[in-house]
Amino acid sequence: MTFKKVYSLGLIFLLGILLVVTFMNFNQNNFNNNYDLSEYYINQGVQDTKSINLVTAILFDYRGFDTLGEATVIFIAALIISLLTKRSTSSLVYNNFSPLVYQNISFIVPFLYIFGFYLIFYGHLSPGGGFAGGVVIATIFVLLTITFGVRRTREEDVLRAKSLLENLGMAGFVIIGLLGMVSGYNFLANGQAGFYLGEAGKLISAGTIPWLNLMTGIKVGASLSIIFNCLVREVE
Amino acid sequence: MINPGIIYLIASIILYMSKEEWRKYFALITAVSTGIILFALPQGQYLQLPFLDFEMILLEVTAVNRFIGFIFVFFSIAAVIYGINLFSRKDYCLTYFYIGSSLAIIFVGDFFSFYICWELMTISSYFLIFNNQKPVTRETSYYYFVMHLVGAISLLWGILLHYSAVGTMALTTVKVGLPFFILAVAIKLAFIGFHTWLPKTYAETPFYISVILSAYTTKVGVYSFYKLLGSRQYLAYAGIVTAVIGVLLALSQTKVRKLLSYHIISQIGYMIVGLSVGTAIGKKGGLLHLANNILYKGLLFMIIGAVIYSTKGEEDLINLGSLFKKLPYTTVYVIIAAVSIAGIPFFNGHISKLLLKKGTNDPILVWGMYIAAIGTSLSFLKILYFGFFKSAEQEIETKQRPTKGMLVGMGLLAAACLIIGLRPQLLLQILGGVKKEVNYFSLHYLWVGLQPTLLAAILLKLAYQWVKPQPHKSHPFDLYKLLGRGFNYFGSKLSQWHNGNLQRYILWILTALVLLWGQALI
Amino acid sequence: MNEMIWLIIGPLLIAFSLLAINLYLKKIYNWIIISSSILTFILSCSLFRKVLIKPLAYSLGSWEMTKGINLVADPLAGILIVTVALLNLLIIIYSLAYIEKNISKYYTLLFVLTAALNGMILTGDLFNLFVCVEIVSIVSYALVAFRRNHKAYEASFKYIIIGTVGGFFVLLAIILTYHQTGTLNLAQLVVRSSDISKVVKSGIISLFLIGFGSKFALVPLHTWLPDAHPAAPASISALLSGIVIKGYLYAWLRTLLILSNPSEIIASNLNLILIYSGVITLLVGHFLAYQQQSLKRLLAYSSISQIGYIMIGIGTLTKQGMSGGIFHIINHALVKSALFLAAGIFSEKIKAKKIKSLVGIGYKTPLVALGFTIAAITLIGLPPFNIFISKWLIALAAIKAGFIIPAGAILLGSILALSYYLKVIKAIYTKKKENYKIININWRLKIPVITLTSLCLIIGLAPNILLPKLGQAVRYLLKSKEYYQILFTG
Amino acid sequence: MLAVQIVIAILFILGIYTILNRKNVIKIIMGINIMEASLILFLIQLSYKDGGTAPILDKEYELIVDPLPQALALTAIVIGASTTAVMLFLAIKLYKEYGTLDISEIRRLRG
Repeated sequence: MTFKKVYSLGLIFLLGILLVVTFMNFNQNNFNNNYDLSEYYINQGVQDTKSINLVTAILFDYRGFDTLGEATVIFIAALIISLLTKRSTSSLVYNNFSPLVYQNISFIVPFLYIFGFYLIFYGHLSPGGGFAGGVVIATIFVLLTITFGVRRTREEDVLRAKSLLENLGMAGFVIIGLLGMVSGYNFLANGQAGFYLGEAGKLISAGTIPWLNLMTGIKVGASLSIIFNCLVREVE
Repeated sequence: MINPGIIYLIASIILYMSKEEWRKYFALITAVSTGIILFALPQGQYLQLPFLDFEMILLEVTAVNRFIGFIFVFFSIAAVIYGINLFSRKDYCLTYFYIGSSLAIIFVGDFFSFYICWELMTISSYFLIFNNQKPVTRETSYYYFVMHLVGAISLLWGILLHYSAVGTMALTTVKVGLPFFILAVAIKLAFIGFHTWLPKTYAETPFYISVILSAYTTKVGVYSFYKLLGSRQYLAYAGIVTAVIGVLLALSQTKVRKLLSYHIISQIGYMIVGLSVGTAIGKKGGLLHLANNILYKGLLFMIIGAVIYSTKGEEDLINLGSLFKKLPYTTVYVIIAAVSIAGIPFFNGHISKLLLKKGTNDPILVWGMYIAAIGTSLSFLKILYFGFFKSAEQEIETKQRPTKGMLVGMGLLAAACLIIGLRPQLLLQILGGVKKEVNYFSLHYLWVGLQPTLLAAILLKLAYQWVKPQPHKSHPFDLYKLLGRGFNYFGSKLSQWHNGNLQRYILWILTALVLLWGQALI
Repeated sequence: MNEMIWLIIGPLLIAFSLLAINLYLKKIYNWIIISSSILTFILSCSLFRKVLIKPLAYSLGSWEMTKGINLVADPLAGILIVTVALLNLLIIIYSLAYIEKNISKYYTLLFVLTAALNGMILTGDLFNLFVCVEIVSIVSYALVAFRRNHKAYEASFKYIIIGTVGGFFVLLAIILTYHQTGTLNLAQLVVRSSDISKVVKSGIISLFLIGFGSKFALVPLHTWLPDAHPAAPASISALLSGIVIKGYLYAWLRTLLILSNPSEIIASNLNLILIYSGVITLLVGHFLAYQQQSLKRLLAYSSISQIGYIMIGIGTLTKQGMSGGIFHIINHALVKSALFLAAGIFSEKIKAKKIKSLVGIGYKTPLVALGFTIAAITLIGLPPFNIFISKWLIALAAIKAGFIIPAGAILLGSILALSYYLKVIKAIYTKKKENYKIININWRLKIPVITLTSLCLIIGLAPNILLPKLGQAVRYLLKSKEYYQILFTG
Repeated sequence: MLAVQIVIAILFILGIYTILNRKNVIKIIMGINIMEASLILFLIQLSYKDGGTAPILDKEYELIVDPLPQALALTAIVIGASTTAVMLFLAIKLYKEYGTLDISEIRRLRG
């Protein structure tokens, strides 16, 4: 045990005590009367947005701007990784699996697509949404890359296409947001701007939310697969 | 209605942009016309400018600052004529900037602009001193700037204290934060103990630059002493210490410009005595001494400059000798200057020293000045004898004659020394005149004026071996360098802690968090 | 036309379409970049003019004020937005000649950075603030690693670890705040912050200070900065030093003064902590800067010390001190950017990174070297430049608030700053050989440096252009009730 | 509730402990993820109500958990995941440049 270790352990212990003291001091009294915001969301959320998944309603409508921000974070992460990857090397060209693997993967891919897009389009009705769906879509590319490898000649093109798709998703998000401004309301306006909200619980409802979900899904899928591609390149 | 300093500041920019052939004429015209404008300025406060939450007074004319401003402008004319063919574009620009800021500082009427001009002076003089060809000036100018900034910061601190206590910015004698003002002024006018920057810098710059530097920086210090500190008896003792120690240090030098630099310090001591004894005559004596000192000290710097110019860089008394044959005009000037500074009657030093003596009653101060006067005479006898009249062991070669500009410039100053020595009232009128009670040329005073020089001559004869210029160690103990080293050591220790280990850094963050949170809880 | 939202989504849109523009509209690429940044600048100016009359609020999604996310612009935000836009414009002009590889990605990052900074400054929602802070952070990590050498990776890695840990502290504080108040809206928090129990509040405030502090480099949380800023390209170092750390500082300041009012801060002695941490920061920054051999590292440490001045100004919690601190933020943004941009010219065009190798640069690129010298003199705090005015204001406010030692430290800092900037100036104007050839430097590189230094002089000579507006800006900081009213009564 | 909160605190300090005391870069990144997990757990705990259902209102429910922290948790997860990806990538790069993953040896920048 060096001094540094003892010291750091002591500090951590103190920090833990501080945290617990803080937790124990939570003000239980105003716990309930204060939470009018969440009450409002629970009571009025479905009426306001016609999205029965309240998390999606908050994520894409009430706090859509946050979502734009977090999508930007992924976008930047993908950008950094593709920026820092070396251009010249290419890898994972070919893997030897048993035919069973190839067959199974080929079989499973369409279902994955369906699952991914289901998650995206039913984001406002059930658990899921653009992020989850996007991740599922990204896994398709991951699977395909692992099993079938990347063709050296096409690699650059594929990456560029994915980047374009990613940019498109991001720009699409902003443009859907702008629609609210076009119709005379504020950025990211949905129900207020008079978009067709439909009936709660139906697939085509909730105004722009599904579209935002779609854009996010495209973007997340593209970003994550870019990240994967670049990491794979780098590891070899 | 404009602050004369601002004319110079604007001129410096124009000088930088103007064509080679027009530059010197423009410089001269600016100087002369500023002198004329200065005469026309009526007394009072003008040019008030609201700034932040106070008023800046950019022009305040009183008898005293007009007097000093007049001397400054006159000297600048002489200095420009002196170096008219030597100045480069950069020199012209910086010189005018420097003179302009020191002129402006004389005429401003509030602390804020006072401080700004003070800093402008420091910055421009730094670049004047900084000489790209001479490696040693890199160190000395660094030293100069840091030291002067310490003074300036001290001044700023004083101003801040003064302003927050008093609530006005008007430039007056200060009451709050006095020690800081004293420190600031002490560094500017090279009190003994804070003087280390002066000999270093003045002896290393090109000679035509040191002519200019010798006149302004310390004199601005004296002016601010007069303006800010007022008359305090204990400062007079500090002044006499400066005068005596300065002259003793000067005596041990062999390089002429170093010797002259120490003499500046010593002469400043006189002025401080005059300004702080508190009598009207003393104050006038101090101010007149300031003017005289600019004239003859500038003249001396010009003379040694001419010597350096004609011998291509020789200024060590050990090597110099029998220059009177080779540089006859210069010899005439050096005699005038030496006689003036020694206080021989009919030259200007006599007048101001006499006024100073008249103004002081304290025996310590009087005796101190007497000793300093002997030292002064001795050291100038030394320059005269060893530099110009004694034949050198190795014949010194003069490679080029001093230019006409140099001779004219020196002539102007020498003439001024003579005129003031003979008709002091001409200059004293600007200050409001001195009552006729002092008869400068009575026999008693003539005798008093001659005494120190005679004693010095005797001393020179008696202690010839001791006075003779001889090689000596020139690395005096310097406290400030030690301070700098300590500062550096501390920094390097601090730097070692940043050893690049990420976990250590995170530990610091965590420590800060726990400490902060813990103290907030408790 | 609402400037606020366009200031955020405009740069974002440009960033997202740059790849396509690069592929299909290569010819007008530069024009699009320049014109969009000019447009951003114009927008920000117009926003600033509007908020001076009356602060503005904007509800995203047209929700009621408490239900969704809002953007709020008060004069303080307006000033910072203009600074961001100005620096962004100048840096883009500079980058056109400076960046040679990965151009498209570079500009994407730059525009996202601008958008996120604007978002961080304008947002009126606590969690959205966190999101914007994280975007700015992640873009900064990317830009630090932009050079793709070992230094860049190491610096970026350290930055990312420390930044993420700091980010988690901020997130923890935000969660605690939400737990206690049930709202994330900054204006509502003004009212509800009194609901937070004392113990939790002290935790929240410490976590915010440490979390944001490790992003704006308060000593001893500063350790990533001297690695990160020099590793980035010069244009980015200028942005990081000039505006990014100030953005974090602004975010912290806003949250602090919304969660607790000045009298509370004084009662809990937090102001003492702020002021003395400022003193320590400035001294440590100066001392370490003196030790540096590399120019950009020196500048980075100098940035740390400037944070100290700002903290002292803020810690006084008086109107004068605060406006001095904010004035210093703006001044330092201009000056430090000029210095970094000039250093970038030195290091790229003349291959001089160490201070020693700067010898003679004053004769090779006279104009840039002059700009550097003026900026250095400005940063030391010598008159008649702008930093002097802000230091004066801060010191005066500190004295009036009774903090004599910190005020003294501000002035002492000037001497310390001189000691190392003079080393650089000395090297720049030293002549080793007789003849130096003047090196031709692209005008795009020169213009930003010259503009910024001349702005320093202009602001220094006429600070009264800005100062009354700063006084107005501080009003909304010190009286958080008025911030509340922006949203709720318009 | 307090039990969960203590778990949160333990996870949080466990993460910090890992960052402080493990030399391996990958483990440090794992420590950061542990910290993040504790925060997300905190968010979820915040929204929890006894007997509440998930905020998906396909039927009429009596008690529904607070949906806002869940949305925040999603955002936090995404941000955390992106940051982790960047960190891991930098770790790969560092390994290539320095030939080691020992954090105490990755310190060429100092002073």
